[in-house]
Amino acid sequence: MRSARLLVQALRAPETLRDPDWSALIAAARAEQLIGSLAYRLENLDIPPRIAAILEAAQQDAAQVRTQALWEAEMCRRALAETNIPVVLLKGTAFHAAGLDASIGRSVGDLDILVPRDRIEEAEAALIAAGWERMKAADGYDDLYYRRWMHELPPLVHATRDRMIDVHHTILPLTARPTPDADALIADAVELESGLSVLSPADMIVHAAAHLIADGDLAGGLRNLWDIDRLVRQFAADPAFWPTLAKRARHHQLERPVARALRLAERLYATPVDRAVAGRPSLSDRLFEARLLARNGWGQEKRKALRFAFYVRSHWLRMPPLMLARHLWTKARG
Amino acid sequence: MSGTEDKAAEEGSVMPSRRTVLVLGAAAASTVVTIRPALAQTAGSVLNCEIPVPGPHAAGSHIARDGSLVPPGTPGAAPPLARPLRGEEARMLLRGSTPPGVQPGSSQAYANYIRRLQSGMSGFTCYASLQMPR
Amino acid sequence: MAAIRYIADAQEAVTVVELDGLSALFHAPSGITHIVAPPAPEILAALREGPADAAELLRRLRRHYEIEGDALEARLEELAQAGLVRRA
Amino acid sequence: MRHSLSLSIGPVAFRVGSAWRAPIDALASLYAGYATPEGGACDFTVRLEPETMWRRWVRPSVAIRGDYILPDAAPLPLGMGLLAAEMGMNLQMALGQKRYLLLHAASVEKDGRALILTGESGAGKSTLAALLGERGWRLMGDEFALLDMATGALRAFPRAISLKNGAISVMEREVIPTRFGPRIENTPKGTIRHLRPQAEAIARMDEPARPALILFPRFGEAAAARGVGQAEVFMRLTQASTNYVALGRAGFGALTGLVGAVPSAAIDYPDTDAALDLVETLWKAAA
Repeated sequence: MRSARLLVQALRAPETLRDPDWSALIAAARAEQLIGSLAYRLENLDIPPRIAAILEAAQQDAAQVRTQALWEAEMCRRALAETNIPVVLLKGTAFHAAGLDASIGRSVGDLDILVPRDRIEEAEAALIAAGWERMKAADGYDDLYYRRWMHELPPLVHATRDRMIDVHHTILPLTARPTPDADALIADAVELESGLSVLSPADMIVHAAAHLIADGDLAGGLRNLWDIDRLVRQFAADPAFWPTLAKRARHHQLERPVARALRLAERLYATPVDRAVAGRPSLSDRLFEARLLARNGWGQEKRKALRFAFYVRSHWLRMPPLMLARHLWTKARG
Repeated sequence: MSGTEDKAAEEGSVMPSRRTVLVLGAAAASTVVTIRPALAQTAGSVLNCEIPVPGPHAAGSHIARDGSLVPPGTPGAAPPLARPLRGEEARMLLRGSTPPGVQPGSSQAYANYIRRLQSGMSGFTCYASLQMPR
Repeated sequence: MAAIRYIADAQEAVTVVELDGLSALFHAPSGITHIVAPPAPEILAALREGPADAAELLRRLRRHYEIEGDALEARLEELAQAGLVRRA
Repeated sequence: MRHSLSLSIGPVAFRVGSAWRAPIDALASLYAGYATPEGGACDFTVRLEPETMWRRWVRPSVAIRGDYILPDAAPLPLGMGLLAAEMGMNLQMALGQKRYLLLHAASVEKDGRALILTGESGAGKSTLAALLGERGWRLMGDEFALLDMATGALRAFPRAISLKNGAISVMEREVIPTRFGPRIENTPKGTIRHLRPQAEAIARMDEPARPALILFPRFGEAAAARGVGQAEVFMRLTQASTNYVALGRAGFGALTGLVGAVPSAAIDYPDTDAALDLVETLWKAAA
């Protein structure tokens, strides 16, 4: 069995594991950044002592990752407090801050926040005043590219904590064909006790789907899909969730990525989905599934051609053809 | 104000006695050292790592004396290095000496470039691994 | 304009271990360790009485100490940078 | 992967896979007699693989990969495959070890008590530990010391000792030839030769020891020892640890506990005999 398949099984139905190849499972979980989530899913199961010790350490590590992520959010809040700019936490930090099931064992790398587009430069200045620094040369092509075409500032890194922050003003590059309504994302965000906000439940799913299906090459996609599984299972307890999700997905022009993400979550993690929103299975779902599972028992990525196809697709989605040519040309000329 | 003072006087037991001298120091002094993650000496000694100067994100740029990236032809700027620095060469530069094959006049620019490397940039983990406590 | 007021975390948020003259300080909300020298621990203790600006804090410190130097605001900003105190 | 080997070193188990046979053969011979992990379950996976597909055959170069990857790690020529495997194991420890507080330090044991030697590379801690390991001490490890955060005990991690340049001839005068690995010339760190620990150190690798003395050796000065303040010891050890920050409160408790309980000193030494004398003197004083 491909180890990615084993990882998916272990997350979906841990009780069905029968003397698996533990080293392969651990390698896949680490490669997919799901070791923390796996550690909590396998709690209370009868597993070999060495693996139990690894998973226990992974749980403790996840707790520390959570502390760090929440602290970065808090330091960002402090830095922006006097500007009164509304700050919406995104992705992993948002799950942790809102205490969602998706945060259990969830790894977090950078801090991602969403602010109104017309205040993004003010936010950047306040962050720089509070100790964050620009990472890339401020006069290079990359910087120009970011500012003109991307949905975020060039990343900033904190001078003493070495942690990165990505300041977004929307959730897809401006060049991508769908145009999500960033104002609505911010207007409907849910404020937390700290004063920071997170996206509304439906928007959170829309963002996760956009990130997975419409904005990347699906590398590391098993974790994003696991987020979607956990979020959907928790949010679907509210009867208004599915109709709201359908409406929001349409509003943000992301119906198809949302439907695709839901179908993939269903295929891999047996997520209960509303057929009216997820749509009928399509043949191409299999390609996506194969791409997500392209990892062997040593943690190596397999199926090079398929991965390359998705890589090209990710650029195609982000840029109109002429711009893609210009981008690749500028990169190549260095 | 007096109310606050009374309250504080009651709590005074947790504080040292009066007349102890407390030096607030100069504005530029530092009384807090934060422990940062140290990939440490370890990676430096156990790994074989490289620092491209400049990194691929700025290929073709020249390096000013302060380590910043400038367009080719800028007066006083050092040209890109033909091959990445090895850990030991980077360490020599940071100590102020010039490794073989590097123009002595350019070594300060390269050293400053390395010092300005930040997390996420090519070569950073290598640089981090060269940070030695003394 | 009103002077900046600062707040310190509650005592439980910080674990302190004395290391001959200096203090190792584990700050639970951030998971970060700091090594601090005087007057940082004294400022943190005085600030735990309640939010204060530099002038008020100086009054509190004077009750217990003979104060030398005038860089209290610099010390407070340093502690704020480290996340050990925050602006009210 | 085509070729592979699993290996227990103290409390840590590795699975090393390789696209070529030679590195695995070299590893198997250097680590003959080490235990195979029970049930095959391993802490870490190391992969030695070609940088690009054709590099398996054309000027083969070994990329060091695994569970944890350092993007700047440069590949090594296939002739240095054994070194690549060793670096790969070190890399997993440096980036992924979360069960123990990891100190970049050598350690040796006597009467259940451990001496920890730490300092920047080039300070000679490997050589000192190797020599002590031949002179009545049990070698616990020359590269990493693992502190058990629950008990405060030190765990052994007796890998093959990585001898560099001048240290090689020092040990060749001391130890029978069969305990050495191949001589690897022109590595990024000069010449390297691995030395198998004594059989007893391998047999007793699961025995922990109580930390009793911390020394910071420095080579090249007149013989001298000076006390080091606790704050400085603490600071130096956080910088000698790859995972201190990631371990949060548990790491803080373990390290402040170690610094509070164990005496320490910085030692300068002009030659290894002087160093060994200093160590024995300070050890007696600490007892």
